[in-house]
Amino acid sequence: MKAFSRATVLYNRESECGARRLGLKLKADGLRPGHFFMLRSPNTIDPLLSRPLGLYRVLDAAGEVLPVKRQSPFSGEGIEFLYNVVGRGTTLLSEKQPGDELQLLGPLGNGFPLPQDLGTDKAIMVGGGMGIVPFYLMAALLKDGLFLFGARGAADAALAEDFSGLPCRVEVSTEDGSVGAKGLVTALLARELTPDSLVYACGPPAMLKAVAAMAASAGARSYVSLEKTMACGIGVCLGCAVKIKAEHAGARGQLKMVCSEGPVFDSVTIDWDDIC
Amino acid sequence: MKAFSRATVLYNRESECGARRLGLKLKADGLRPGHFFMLRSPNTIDPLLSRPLGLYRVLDAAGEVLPVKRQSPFSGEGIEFLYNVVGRGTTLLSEKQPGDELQLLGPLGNGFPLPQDLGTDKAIMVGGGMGIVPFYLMAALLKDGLFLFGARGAADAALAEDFSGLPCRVEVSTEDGSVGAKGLVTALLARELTPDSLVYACGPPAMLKAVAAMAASAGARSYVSLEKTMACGIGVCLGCAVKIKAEHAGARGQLKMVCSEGPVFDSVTIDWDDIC
Amino acid sequence: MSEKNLHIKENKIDSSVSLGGLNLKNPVMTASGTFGYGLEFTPFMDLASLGAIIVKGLSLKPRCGNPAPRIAETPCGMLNAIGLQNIGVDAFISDKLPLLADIDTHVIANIFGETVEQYCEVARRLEDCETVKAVEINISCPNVKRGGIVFGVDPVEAAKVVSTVKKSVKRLHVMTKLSPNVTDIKVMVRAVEEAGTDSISLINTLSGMAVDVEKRSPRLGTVTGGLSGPAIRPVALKMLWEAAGVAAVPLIGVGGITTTRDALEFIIAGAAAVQVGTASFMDPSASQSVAHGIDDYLKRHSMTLSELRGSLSTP
Amino acid sequence: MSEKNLHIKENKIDSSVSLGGLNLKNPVMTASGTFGYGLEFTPFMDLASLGAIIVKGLSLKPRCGNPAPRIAETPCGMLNAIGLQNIGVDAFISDKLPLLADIDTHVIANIFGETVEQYCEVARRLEDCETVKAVEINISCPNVKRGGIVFGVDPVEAAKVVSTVKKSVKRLHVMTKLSPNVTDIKVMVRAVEEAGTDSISLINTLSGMAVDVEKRSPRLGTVTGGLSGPAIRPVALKMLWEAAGVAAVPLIGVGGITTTRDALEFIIAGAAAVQVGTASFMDPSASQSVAHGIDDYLKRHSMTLSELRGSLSTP
Ligand SMILES: Cc1cc2nc3c(=O)[nH]c(=O)nc-3n(C[C@H](O)[C@H](O)[C@H](O)COP(=O)(O)OP(=O)(O)OC[C@H]3O[C@@H](n4cnc5c(N)ncnc54)[C@H](O)[C@@H]3O)c2cc1C
Ligand SMILES: Cc1cc2nc3c(=O)[nH]c(=O)nc-3n(C[C@H](O)[C@H](O)[C@H](O)COP(=O)(O)OP(=O)(O)OC[C@H]3O[C@@H](n4cnc5c(N)ncnc54)[C@H](O)[C@@H]3O)c2cc1C
Ligand SMILES: Cc1cc2nc3c(=O)[nH]c(=O)nc-3n(C[C@H](O)[C@H](O)[C@H](O)COP(=O)(O)O)c2cc1C
Ligand SMILES: Cc1cc2nc3c(=O)[nH]c(=O)nc-3n(C[C@H](O)[C@H](O)[C@H](O)COP(=O)(O)O)c2cc1C
Ligand code: FES
Ligand code: FES
Repeated sequence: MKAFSRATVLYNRESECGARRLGLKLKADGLRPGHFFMLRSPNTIDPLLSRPLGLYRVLDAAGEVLPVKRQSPFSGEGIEFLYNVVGRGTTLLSEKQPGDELQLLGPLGNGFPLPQDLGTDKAIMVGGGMGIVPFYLMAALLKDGLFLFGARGAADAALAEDFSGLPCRVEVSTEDGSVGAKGLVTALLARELTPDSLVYACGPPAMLKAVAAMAASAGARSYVSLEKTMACGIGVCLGCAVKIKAEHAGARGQLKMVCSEGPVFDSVTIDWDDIC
Repeated sequence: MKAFSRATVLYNRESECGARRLGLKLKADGLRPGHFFMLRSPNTIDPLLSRPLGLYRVLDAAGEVLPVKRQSPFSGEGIEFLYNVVGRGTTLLSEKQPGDELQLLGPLGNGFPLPQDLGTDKAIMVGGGMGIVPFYLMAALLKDGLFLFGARGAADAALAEDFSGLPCRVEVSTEDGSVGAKGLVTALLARELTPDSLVYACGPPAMLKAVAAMAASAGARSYVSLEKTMACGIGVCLGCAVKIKAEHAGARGQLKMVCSEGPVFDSVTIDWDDIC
Repeated sequence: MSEKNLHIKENKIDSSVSLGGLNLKNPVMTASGTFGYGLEFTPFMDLASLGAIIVKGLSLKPRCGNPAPRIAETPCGMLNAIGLQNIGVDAFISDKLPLLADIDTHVIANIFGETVEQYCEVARRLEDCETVKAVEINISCPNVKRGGIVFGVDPVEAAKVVSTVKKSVKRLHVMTKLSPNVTDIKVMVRAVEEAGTDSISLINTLSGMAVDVEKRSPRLGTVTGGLSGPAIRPVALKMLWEAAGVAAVPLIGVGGITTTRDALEFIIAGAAAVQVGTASFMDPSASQSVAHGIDDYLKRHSMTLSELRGSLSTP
Repeated sequence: MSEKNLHIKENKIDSSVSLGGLNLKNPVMTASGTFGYGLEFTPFMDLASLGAIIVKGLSLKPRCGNPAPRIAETPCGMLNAIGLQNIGVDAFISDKLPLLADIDTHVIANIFGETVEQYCEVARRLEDCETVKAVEINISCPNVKRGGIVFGVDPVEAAKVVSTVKKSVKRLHVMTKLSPNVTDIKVMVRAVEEAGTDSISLINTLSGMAVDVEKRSPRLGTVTGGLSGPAIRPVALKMLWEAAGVAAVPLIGVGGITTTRDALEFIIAGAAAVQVGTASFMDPSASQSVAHGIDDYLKRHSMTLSELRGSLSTP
């Protein structure tokens, strides 16, 4: 259930790879892979806007990561985020201590369509950098998942270890070749892609565009999770508009809101030229 | 030496009386009773303005309150503030943890004129509430000080225990009579005031006005530390103007800046009608 | 301006207010463009706690708005260049309005056009929709017939829009929303008042801009946009106060209202009602909190809303 | 407008700039009223790191300014109603100027008056003071001969002040500082440019107000005051950019500049130089940090200041 609530910080620590893990105590249900929350510091109006972060993992009452069961939607007593410090909002977030409170709005967005609903029990997940986030829960839903993780270097790549308990094969590529295949994650995808693949992707826009193009030319379905600067997170400010190809535009026109109609889109509907 | 610097929080804890003690690691010299600092949180522009707090005590390298010697100006490796949480700025300040950094500008202001320079070695100090602040260091300079402390109740009054190691007699009054004399601190002053008294006062405006009037009619000298909302703390914004009686106005007119020409003023020069 | 603020004992506060015929249960509305069509907020608050909701600006035809990026954060504020994207008045009437028929608060439609005629046509189509109690005329729009100069900065053009809309409707209350981007807000107040507006809301966004210094490009797709949020509150409040000095019709204060205290500033300066805008992005229940907070203040100070209004004691 | 921005290799950056004859070692000045007479800042920074310092506004006679309270904090901003308190031009010349004779940066005097004649007289007295290199005309002052309407919101009156001051001086560079409280800044830019100003600085403070809701009284002794600080930056930047579209003389950006990045926004939008104002209250060395930061940016991007100026790439 979407709600605006206060949650207590359980932990907020830097992981091996530099990204931070933020655990919050929050009774939540209806959680799906690809959902996100808008987070803010209470009692501060600068920065003004809340910041969107994707749901990473679900916690139990003790603040431990829930052993994954193949059930969706998920529910738990806490949630975990994984985030990079890139600017003012995330810096402020990184200063929060256990016991501090945050305000958060969510779960928001459509989340990824479930493989089961798309008539399959397997999928190829492609994550670039923080694009790993939606795939922990997704991998937990699959009998036979494949996660292709594009990292910058060895530090980043260490995040893939989070997936070790999941019924999911993980392949890593790094730009510097220090771990896994050297090069871009799309090279890994090229090896695995077949016309009946179901591809999920999250990461930098250029990666998503490439994945969408590869899937399309292989005749495979692909769903991508997009990012846009957001103000409201609930479809009312119209700030996070993304352009839809004319042939896929509905009665409401060629724009869709990433926060409320996304962040996950069937990649064939996106006007990629408008994105990058 | 006036400086704009960063200082690390050593401690920031609530004392028995509800006021908070903030210890900062900062090499400082030239410190005098009545000096103040402008404090702010780095990396935040809301609240925009720094907040003035009076210098309370001086710390050694270990963060302990320096055993007082009769010397002025003081110098040390750290400074202590005593403050009440009243609004946004002080709330933000109260959230700082040991190890956090603050920005501070100071020492600022003229400070109290020293008794020695005024030809005496004793003085009556009158403090109301947080008006206790300048008198710890002042008491340390006197051979034979008298501190009259007006507190609201027993909790507040406990602060007077800070003065126990000092060569200073302490008399307390509380509004509710729970500790010391019942009533206002001005009643204590009435008992002690003689024409050759030297009176120092810090506290709410109404108290200062009353003290000034009492001293004047007893023919005694009195110096008061005033408060005004401040932006710059160094005499350039002209925001903290206080009105001087026409007969005491200099070439620069009837206004003086509390931050740079005060905060301590000879009470006969102040146009009290303009203050309260 | 008829009043209906009864201060009832026993801690029951009547904070209702009448804006020249439009009776609101309390003085808190939501600002156009920041509250969608209202229903988006039902998971977070009770719409019935509000005096009215003002929906996203409506034009005659659907509009798809401006290119991205459309929002940029600024110190205690945000810039937007949404470009008045909306589904058009007809889709609003057929798709959205039925869903709003049963909510227990008034619905006000914010309207705009590129010509005086378009404004009137939108208003006329809403005239027959019972659910809509008032139109708020957004005059901060370029007048395509006059080389794109904004209606809202020219008293003559603004008055023309208002008087023509006013003549096109009978049932609807007509509220006019002023632009702050003018030298003298009093001139605009007098102009729209003489043109027959029933009430005046102010302010719309301030013109602003931001630059990405690494890319050396504007942070909005349209280069400039509208500044809203707490940053603009002092400017909005000053204009409201100036307007209160000359206006006979009720005034509705808008601009940076985030907390109860902010709303009270406007009411004390002379506003009959207020609108909560950007704050709804920071906290979707902000408008409800403000409405409750005003009640609490009135209770605490044993005042009626009309006693509070304009109670500023000046030197 | 002659240029003198040489990009020298080996990490030596020349960030000097010529504002139509007035040569500054770098584009960073301090805004009037926020830097006292300069000397107050020597404990915290090196005045020589600045392109110029602009001192507190000077009038013909000393002025004691407005009643308290004179400042009030607002979201990311502050209101001031100092009332142009100053020691008067004669005391400035006799008491302050000698102390500034040896500092290694230019001194610019901000001047104002209640009549055109007073402006001119202040300027004339400064004409013979070698230490003062330019006057900045603050036209955001009430014209007592015209019922108190502010010079700066009326293009005719503003032009009269500027052309008369310009004729009263020979040696002094004349900079005109615009008020943002106008419908169209371009009209004011054209007016003062035709009147002969050598450069234009913008913006002065926005009109604003704040209320203490518990006391139900204004938070400034004069009810309304001037809003400054980061909150107003988007408005200032937009006006600078609009001005850059029509101005031939160099522009100096002012308004909410706190960091290097803020200053760069203005330069990229077309400013030849900038002024750091309220930021000096938050950090007395802010102006020096901005000056150094601009050098670092130019170095990092291998650009000259004149390449950077107006380099905004618009869609
Ligand atoms: C649906 C969604 C899910 C996301 N999930 C994650 C996640 O799980 N982990 C993670 O590390 N990051 C995630 N992000 C990105 C994250 O929101 C931004 O990194 C964050 O908002 C930056 O805030 P900042 O104040 O630190 O940076 P800023 O100082 O605001 O800007 C730094 C950079 O971040 C970009 N940015 C700023 N605000 C936003 C915003 N609201 N949305 C997107 N980009 C922005 C700016 O363009 C700039 O390049 C997600 C974004 C979206 C839209
Ligand atoms: C020279 C000087 C020395 C001081 N020393 C001490 C001290 O040692 N300990 C202590 O607890 N307090 C001291 N104060 C008062 C302290 O500065 C204020 O309590 C503080 O600034 C309030 O900030 P805030 O943001 O928490 O409150 P706000 O939310 O800003 O306001 C709360 C209340 O505090 C008042 N206030 C706000 N800002 C200021 C300001 N800049 N100056 C004065 N009053 C203000 C407001 O009028 C309001 O009534 C001193 C003030 C001055 C001028
Ligand atoms: C994203 C956004 C969209 C807006 N759309 C409209 C609109 O369609 N019509 C209108 O009159 N005002 C619109 N506004 C202006 C607001 O209604 C309000 O006047 C302004 O934001 C100032 O109030 P605030 O500071 O409380 O947000 C919009 C504001 C924002 C932030
Ligand atoms: C306390 C204060 C006093 C000011 N005094 C003057 C003045 O005397 N003359 C003037 O032209 N501008 C004056 N200003 C306006 C500033 O020079 C500047 O234009 C304005 O504050 C916007 O810049 P900022 O946001 O960087 O402060 C004053 C501003 C402040 C805050
Ligand atoms: S963030 Fe407001 S519509 Fe998407
Ligand atoms: S606080 Fe600026 S002059 Fe005193």
